[in-house]
Amino acid sequence: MFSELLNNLINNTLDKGLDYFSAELWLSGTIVVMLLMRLFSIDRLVPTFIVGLIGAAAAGWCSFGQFADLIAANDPVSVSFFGGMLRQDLFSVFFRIFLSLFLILTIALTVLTGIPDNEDAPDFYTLLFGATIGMMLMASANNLLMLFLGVEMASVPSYVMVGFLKGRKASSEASLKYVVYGAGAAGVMLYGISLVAGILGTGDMTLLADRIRVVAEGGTAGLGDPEVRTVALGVMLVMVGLAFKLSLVPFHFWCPDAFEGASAEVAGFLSVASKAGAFALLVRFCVGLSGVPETANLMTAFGVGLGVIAIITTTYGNLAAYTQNNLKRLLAYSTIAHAGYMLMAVAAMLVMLNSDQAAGLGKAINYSIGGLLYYLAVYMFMNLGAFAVIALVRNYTFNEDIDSFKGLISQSPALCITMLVCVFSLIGIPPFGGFFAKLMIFASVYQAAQIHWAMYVVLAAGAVNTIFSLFYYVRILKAMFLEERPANVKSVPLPAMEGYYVVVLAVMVALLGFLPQLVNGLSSIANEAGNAVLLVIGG
Amino acid sequence: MNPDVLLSAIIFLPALGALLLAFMDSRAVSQIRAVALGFTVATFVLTLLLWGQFKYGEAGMQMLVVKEWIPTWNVFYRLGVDGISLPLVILTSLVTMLAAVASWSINKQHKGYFILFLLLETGMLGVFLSLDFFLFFVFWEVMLLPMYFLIGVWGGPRREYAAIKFFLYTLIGGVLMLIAMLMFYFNSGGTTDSFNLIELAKAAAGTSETLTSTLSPNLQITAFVLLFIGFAIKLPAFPFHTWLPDAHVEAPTPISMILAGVLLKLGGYGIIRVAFPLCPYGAYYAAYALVGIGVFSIIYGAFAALAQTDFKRLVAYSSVSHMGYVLIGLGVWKIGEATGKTVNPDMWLMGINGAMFQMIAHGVSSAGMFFMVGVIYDRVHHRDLNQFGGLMGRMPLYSGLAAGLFFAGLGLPGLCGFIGEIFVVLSAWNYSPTLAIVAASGVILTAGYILWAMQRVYMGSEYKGPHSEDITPINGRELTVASVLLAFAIILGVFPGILFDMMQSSTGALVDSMQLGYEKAAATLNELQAMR
Amino acid sequence: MQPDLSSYLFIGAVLFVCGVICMATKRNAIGVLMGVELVLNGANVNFVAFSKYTALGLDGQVFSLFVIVLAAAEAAVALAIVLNFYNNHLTVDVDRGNKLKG
Amino acid sequence: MVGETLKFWLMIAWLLPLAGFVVEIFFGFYSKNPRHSKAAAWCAVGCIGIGFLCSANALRIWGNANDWCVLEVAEHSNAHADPAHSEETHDADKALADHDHSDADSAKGQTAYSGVIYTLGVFGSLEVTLDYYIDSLTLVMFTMVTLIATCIHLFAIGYMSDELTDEYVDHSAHTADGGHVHRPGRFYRFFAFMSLFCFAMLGLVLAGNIFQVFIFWELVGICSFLLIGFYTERKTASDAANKAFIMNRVGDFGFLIGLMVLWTFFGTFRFGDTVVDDQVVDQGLFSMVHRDNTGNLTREEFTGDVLITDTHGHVLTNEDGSNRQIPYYLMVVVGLGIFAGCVGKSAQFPLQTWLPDAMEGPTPVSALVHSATMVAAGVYLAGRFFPMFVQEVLLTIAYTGCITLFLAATIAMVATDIKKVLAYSTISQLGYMMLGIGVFGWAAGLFHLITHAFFKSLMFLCSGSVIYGCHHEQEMPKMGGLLWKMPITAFTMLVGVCAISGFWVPFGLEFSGYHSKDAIVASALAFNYANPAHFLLFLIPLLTAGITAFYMFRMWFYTFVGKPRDQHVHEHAHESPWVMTVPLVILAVFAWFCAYGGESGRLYLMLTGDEPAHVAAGVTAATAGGIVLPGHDAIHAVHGQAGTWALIAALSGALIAYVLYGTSVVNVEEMKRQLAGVHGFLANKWHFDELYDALFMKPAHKVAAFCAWFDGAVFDRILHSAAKATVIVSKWDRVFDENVVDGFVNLIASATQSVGTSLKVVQTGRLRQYVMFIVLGVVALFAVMFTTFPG
Repeated sequence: MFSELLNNLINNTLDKGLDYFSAELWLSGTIVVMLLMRLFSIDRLVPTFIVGLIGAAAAGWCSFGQFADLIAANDPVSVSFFGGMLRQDLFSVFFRIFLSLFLILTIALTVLTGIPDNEDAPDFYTLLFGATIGMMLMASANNLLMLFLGVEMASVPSYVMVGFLKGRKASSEASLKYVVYGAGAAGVMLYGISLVAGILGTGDMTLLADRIRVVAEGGTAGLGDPEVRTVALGVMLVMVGLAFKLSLVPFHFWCPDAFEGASAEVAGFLSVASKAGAFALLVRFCVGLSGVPETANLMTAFGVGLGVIAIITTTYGNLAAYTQNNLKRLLAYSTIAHAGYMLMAVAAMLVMLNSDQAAGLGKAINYSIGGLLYYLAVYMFMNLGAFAVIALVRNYTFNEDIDSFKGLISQSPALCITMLVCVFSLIGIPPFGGFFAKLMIFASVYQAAQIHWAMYVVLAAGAVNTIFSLFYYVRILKAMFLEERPANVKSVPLPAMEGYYVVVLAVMVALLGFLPQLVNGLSSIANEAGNAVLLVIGG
Repeated sequence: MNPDVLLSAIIFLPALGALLLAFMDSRAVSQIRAVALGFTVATFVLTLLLWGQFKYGEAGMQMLVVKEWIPTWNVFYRLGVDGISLPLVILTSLVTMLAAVASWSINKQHKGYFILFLLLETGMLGVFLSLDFFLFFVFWEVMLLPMYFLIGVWGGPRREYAAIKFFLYTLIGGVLMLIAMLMFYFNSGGTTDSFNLIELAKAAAGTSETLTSTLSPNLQITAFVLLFIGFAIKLPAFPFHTWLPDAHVEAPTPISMILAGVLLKLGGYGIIRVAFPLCPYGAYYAAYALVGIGVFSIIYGAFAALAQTDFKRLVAYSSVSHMGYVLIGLGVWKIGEATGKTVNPDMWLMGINGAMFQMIAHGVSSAGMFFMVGVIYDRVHHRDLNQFGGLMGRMPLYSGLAAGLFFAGLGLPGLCGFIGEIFVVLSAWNYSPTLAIVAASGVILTAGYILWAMQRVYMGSEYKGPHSEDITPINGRELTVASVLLAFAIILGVFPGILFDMMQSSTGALVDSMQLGYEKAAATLNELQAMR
Repeated sequence: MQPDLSSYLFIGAVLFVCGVICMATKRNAIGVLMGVELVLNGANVNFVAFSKYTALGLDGQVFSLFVIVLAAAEAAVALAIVLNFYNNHLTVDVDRGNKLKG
Repeated sequence: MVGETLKFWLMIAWLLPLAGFVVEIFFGFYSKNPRHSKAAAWCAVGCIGIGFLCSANALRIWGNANDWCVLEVAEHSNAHADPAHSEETHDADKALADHDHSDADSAKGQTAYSGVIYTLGVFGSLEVTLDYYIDSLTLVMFTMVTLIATCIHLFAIGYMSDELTDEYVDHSAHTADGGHVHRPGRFYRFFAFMSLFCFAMLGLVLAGNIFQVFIFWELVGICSFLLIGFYTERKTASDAANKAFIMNRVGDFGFLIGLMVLWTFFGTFRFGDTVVDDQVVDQGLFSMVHRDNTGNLTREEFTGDVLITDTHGHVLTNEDGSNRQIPYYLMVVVGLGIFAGCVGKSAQFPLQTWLPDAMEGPTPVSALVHSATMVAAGVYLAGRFFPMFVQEVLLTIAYTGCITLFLAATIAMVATDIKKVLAYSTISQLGYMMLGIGVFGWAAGLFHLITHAFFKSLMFLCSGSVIYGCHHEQEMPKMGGLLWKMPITAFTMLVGVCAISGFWVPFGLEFSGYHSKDAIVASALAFNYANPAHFLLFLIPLLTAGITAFYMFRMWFYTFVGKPRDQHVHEHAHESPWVMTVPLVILAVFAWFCAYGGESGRLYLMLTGDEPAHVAAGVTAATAGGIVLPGHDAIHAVHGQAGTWALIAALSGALIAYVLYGTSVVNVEEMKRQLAGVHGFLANKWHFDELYDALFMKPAHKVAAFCAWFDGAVFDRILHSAAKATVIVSKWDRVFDENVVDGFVNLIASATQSVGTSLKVVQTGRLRQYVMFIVLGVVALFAVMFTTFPG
């Protein structure tokens, strides 16, 4: 039996598994290299970030190769490898590319802002890469075990990175809160996993829905049945764990504190990357639970529930952000709000996926996931841009309060224009990417509303929140453009490189709004990926 | 000139200018002004070319430009011009050009100002020329950005409040419009969902080959209300108007000119180009509300204007009052209960034409009035009506021109204000005698507040306010702007045919398609009745 | 009498609840971490029990092995962080960390 | 063909003043020394003078084209006007009324020409155009307006000459420091405005449709605004200007309603049919309502709605085949609406108060705008639109006119400002015209319009000359004894006074007023016989004829005879220069002789030539107890009688004035000396005086005073309170705006903020509470799940 397992492992590992896993392998290799450099203090000679960039680029290149293959073979495939632990399809590849690209951008930012210093660089990048690998695992997880491993692997390094500013009270406090909260959430999630896997007798996410049907013994799965009830509880506990990663209300408390305590670079990284991974995981999990008539009611209910959570989250985030003065904290709340927007897409997907006319809605469902992915892609640029501006300004003013941004336009227009573009995109005003992303989400919610009225409420909430968000975003613009630069604030002379960096981000945000090839290509790829993740339902 | 080049050129030439300005030395003020002015003039010339190529008597869209933009979402870069948009395009380029001349009075951060100024023009022209709902919306929101900063940075003391208020109102409108947009998109009922305004309009009327609108009459009403609020905010109609006085009062003079001259027209244009053709039944359903709101806005705005002591605020409220006529003209659509046909379609046609004319006329006259307020404000730096007087003696030429423009606003025959108002009012009795009478009573109030204001500012024995020594005669630049506007006011007032010939075929087509659309919706309703 | 699945699950549940309560009530950071351990082990008990009584089979035990390993790793990191906290605050009382709020 | 020619000449006459305006305003502003050159004035005079020649020529052409057939026909009917032959004429008239227009035209030749000048807008079948409508009335008005305008322009050159300076000192306008306002003169501007007014006024007369009338209606309004407010530095002037324009707008509001109804139901604004080689191409309003042989509108028998017909009297139908018709009450609304406009423009009761204030303008303006032409436009329109008026409307017109003429006349009796007297008399005379039209004396009303234009403008110019001579002194009590100081002025004015009083002179040399006022009174009397209930419509005008004569002569005596009451004024008084006296003489001639021949004279016949078809026959009551409108013969029948009454009234009025103001003082001195010792005779005298005083003077003064108070107090108060109310309302309006509507928006913002702050509280930053929230969250979700999820 063991040997059989071994053979099985070796077979599909050797012929394709390693290939699929190459990106993660590259990152792991880089980690090893960096540790060795530290060991033999080569990092005195060669700056660590160069190695990091090379590794990240290599990972990106590999995943791009996989991407090219998948596109070339123009019938979408979805295969599991490593004994069904991971799944290889356009969806996971999309996230690999996304994450490696984001990794590169983050490294570049850290290089520009000089955090960490050369001493800590190897450790920092090691943690960064580790977290990234964890997120990639989350994106391609096919088994509840990998789900847990992925989450943990992404979280544990993040705990440390948040506390990386040694000797800072706030930093250490933030990391403590983060770790305790995270550990607690992980525990809860694990308990949920144990219930689900135990009752259904499998860890394979693609089988969950089917097993629920079996458990329900023919009848539609309702909570009357104790086992189904337990499964539902388990599923919910798992979602609590994910909700923690996504910082959905009421599991968001760590987010503002952690972001405020952490350095802006780390905050930017966490706000985008870990969310991306968590969303990937959520989608896979939900898809796994869907697609069987017996579970339809239950899952629709879950979808509506997610919608409600989304409403609460968005509203909470937008309202709470209004009174913040620390920009990192403000953006933390905005992150919460945006998680809410993106969750709307997932809710819409769940509702449509489990409606009786799901077959006819195939395209719409793809688009809902596609919208989510597009949103993430744009969000990567605009949020990183915002955090980058904060980090750069902080480097000169040693201050992250909104006051230190007053009248900045008079000193460094590049930063202000970038912030302007990012903020308008975050609000969702054309012609910037944020608008298009938001439009796609609203569109899918609207279509879901054709099936369940509650989604109309979600749509309305989204619209209203767009207006709420205006207030605090405009506070930033007002400070930067309309107010005078106070005398006591230090000036911000902007070196060229940093200027180019942020402007590139801004340009990307803008282009994602109206450059036909880009918008069109990305959205269609996103839709393809959305299609791919749904393949498991058929098979 | 090749049409698709021409239209795109008209839209993006100002943006090009903005780009050019971005690379200029911000200290070279005079060059910056010159370049900006040059680009606005060039744009104006292009719009005149457009007029030259425009074929009269063609109801449909002309010089269509169709380029794929986002195939995944079936979004197209779709431009075109017809009798409804052409006059507004010309008005836009004209007013912007004059506003650029008026922008000499801007005294800080010229570079940024003119960049935003040109971007704004691009946005406005884009809205008027785009035929794809998505594109329309994009341009619509694009105007928001520059306007926010133009008011917020170069405005008066309470500029930040005014700017955020403008931003907020417009964004609310935009969001509502967005939802409506999605409703149309997913109910376009073609092989692929579509944002194509023309096809959607045809679908609503049931004459489209590609689309069969699946929007139920009730949903039509919802969509119309969403759109209408969105546009009424821009128009502005009571009770969505309060951003206007603040924005006007705080904005610098040229921006006030553009606000009153062009931005308000976007609301009317949106209603006539989007809201009406896309949901005819909703339009008919809400017609009485439209006319009612219009009438109320007229009276309300006039009263409010009477109470003002701030010269600019007074003019701002006069805009509220004048744009009320637009709503009336558009709304006077009466369907015979028995026949299900439009009663006196020609009357409604007249109303629509009147409304369109009123938009153009108001664009000219109110821009002129704001400019005149700005001229005196630049000299004495206050706008308190009770502290003027005697300007007729101090600045005779200025006062003369101002009198002309204010009479145009007052609706004096022979000047542009008259035709629009009178035609709208004449067409109103057919719809509702009561509302028509109330609307007509507006003529008294209008005369009241305008004459009273003129008496307090221009007449009287002497100037009562501060900075009396700074009152210098109007200079050449100001004279040019004012006299051009006055000239247009007179030409439009004496030969309104110029505009009506442009519009009538398009508006006529609109009336017919609306009738068809109503019949289609009515038929669906009957089926529903039958099923119950 | 013969213990059956439900009794194991009961134990697991008890451990879980204890752990959660411990996390939520302890002021001492170490205590909180122990609460975490309790929760994880509650889950472990479930896994093992399920592996014996249901179709989950061997997977359950594999699950629990991984969990133990991860728990160790997490504990290490957590303790390091607590140490860091101690360096800055000279206490491990989690309530003292209340600078970040609002 | 003839139509084209007439159009050509009249268009020239119409457009020249406009050209003049442009030239004057621009060259006036940009020329080297606008302050000193009279070029603008001569330009204006030239334009309007040529205009006069053109219109006179047009008149000649029109006459020749119809080889004065109108007059022949009219002569004929006039010859048979005596009761003996009345039946057949009556039949003839009936027949005329029965025939549709084209026949009528062929019978008496086409005398009315109309057509399109250019199109404003076309909406499907609806079409808004600028038209021309030329008939005898148009031509007469054109000639009259241009002639009088020419004279007044000429006069103004002299009158306004003190504006020819760089430093004009305005003694009536004061600065804050109490000094007088010094300003450059505005000679050219005055003439520019005058030219503009002429353009607008002529346009109004030429107008071929009611909408066009409205356009120029507003334009003359704005010109009058500019001219009244010519001395902008004077608060009183700008107030008066605003008052004039806004009160006119009140009338125009009614006008507008009338227009809306017309437009909605008839779909056209044209007056007459446009005939191209005997084919009706565009049907006008007048032929859209058909009158049966009783002179009443043909109506749908059940609903009583008025049927809308084509030129030949056949009922028009809608698309669905139903008859086109307009509810009768809406015909009344139309009439009253249009008439409301006339009330405003012609300063009729209750909108008359603006006209006296309008005297703030320079005297030539009062002469041209506020006596001869613009204020008469209301009457002109009432006459022009006559075919559309139904009985109820006519009755309203009659009574409005009646009230107005009495009211104004009584006030005029006590006014002391020479221009105010004339202003009130103008209102009163306009009342006469309205009355005339209201009692179906269509021609009579318009007849009086023409004659009045001449003698009233004459008198205004005379008063202007007096004021000029007395250095802008307007108070009559300060004048007196100016007769030989300024003889030309005095005697020309006497002509005017006699004319307005309507004196009879043998050998056909009657003053023009005699004919026109008789015509009105005759119509009133005939109307009175036809409808005994409305006897006041005859008595009051008759009485007022006397009052008119009284106050007019009072003014003349006051001004020109008797002892000079103010030596200073008297010494400096002097006759005016020739530019001012020549016009006086010209106008005096016309004021005397323009109505030469009376009812058989050219002028009257010209007017009657194109009178509405149903006027001649009169209208019998549509319903039992309805209004009966007398026809020509009925009026002729009572003409002599009415004339006698009117003359008696006028003479007695003049006599009283003479006794009291002309000679009374002298008389008393005389008597006192003679009858020093003769008590009884003196006592008798004394008793007589007392009696006389008690019987006539006191009541008259009382009534006058009462009316003055009523007019001043009530109407002005109503207006002022209305204005106040408006301001108050608008204040509230503003409050509402800033609190409620704004408040809502600000509420959102503040709400966001407050919620945000309260949310801060949740984020306490205490770790254990965070972890607690995980637990609570799980439990809460679990609870929610079990309560809501499907079972």
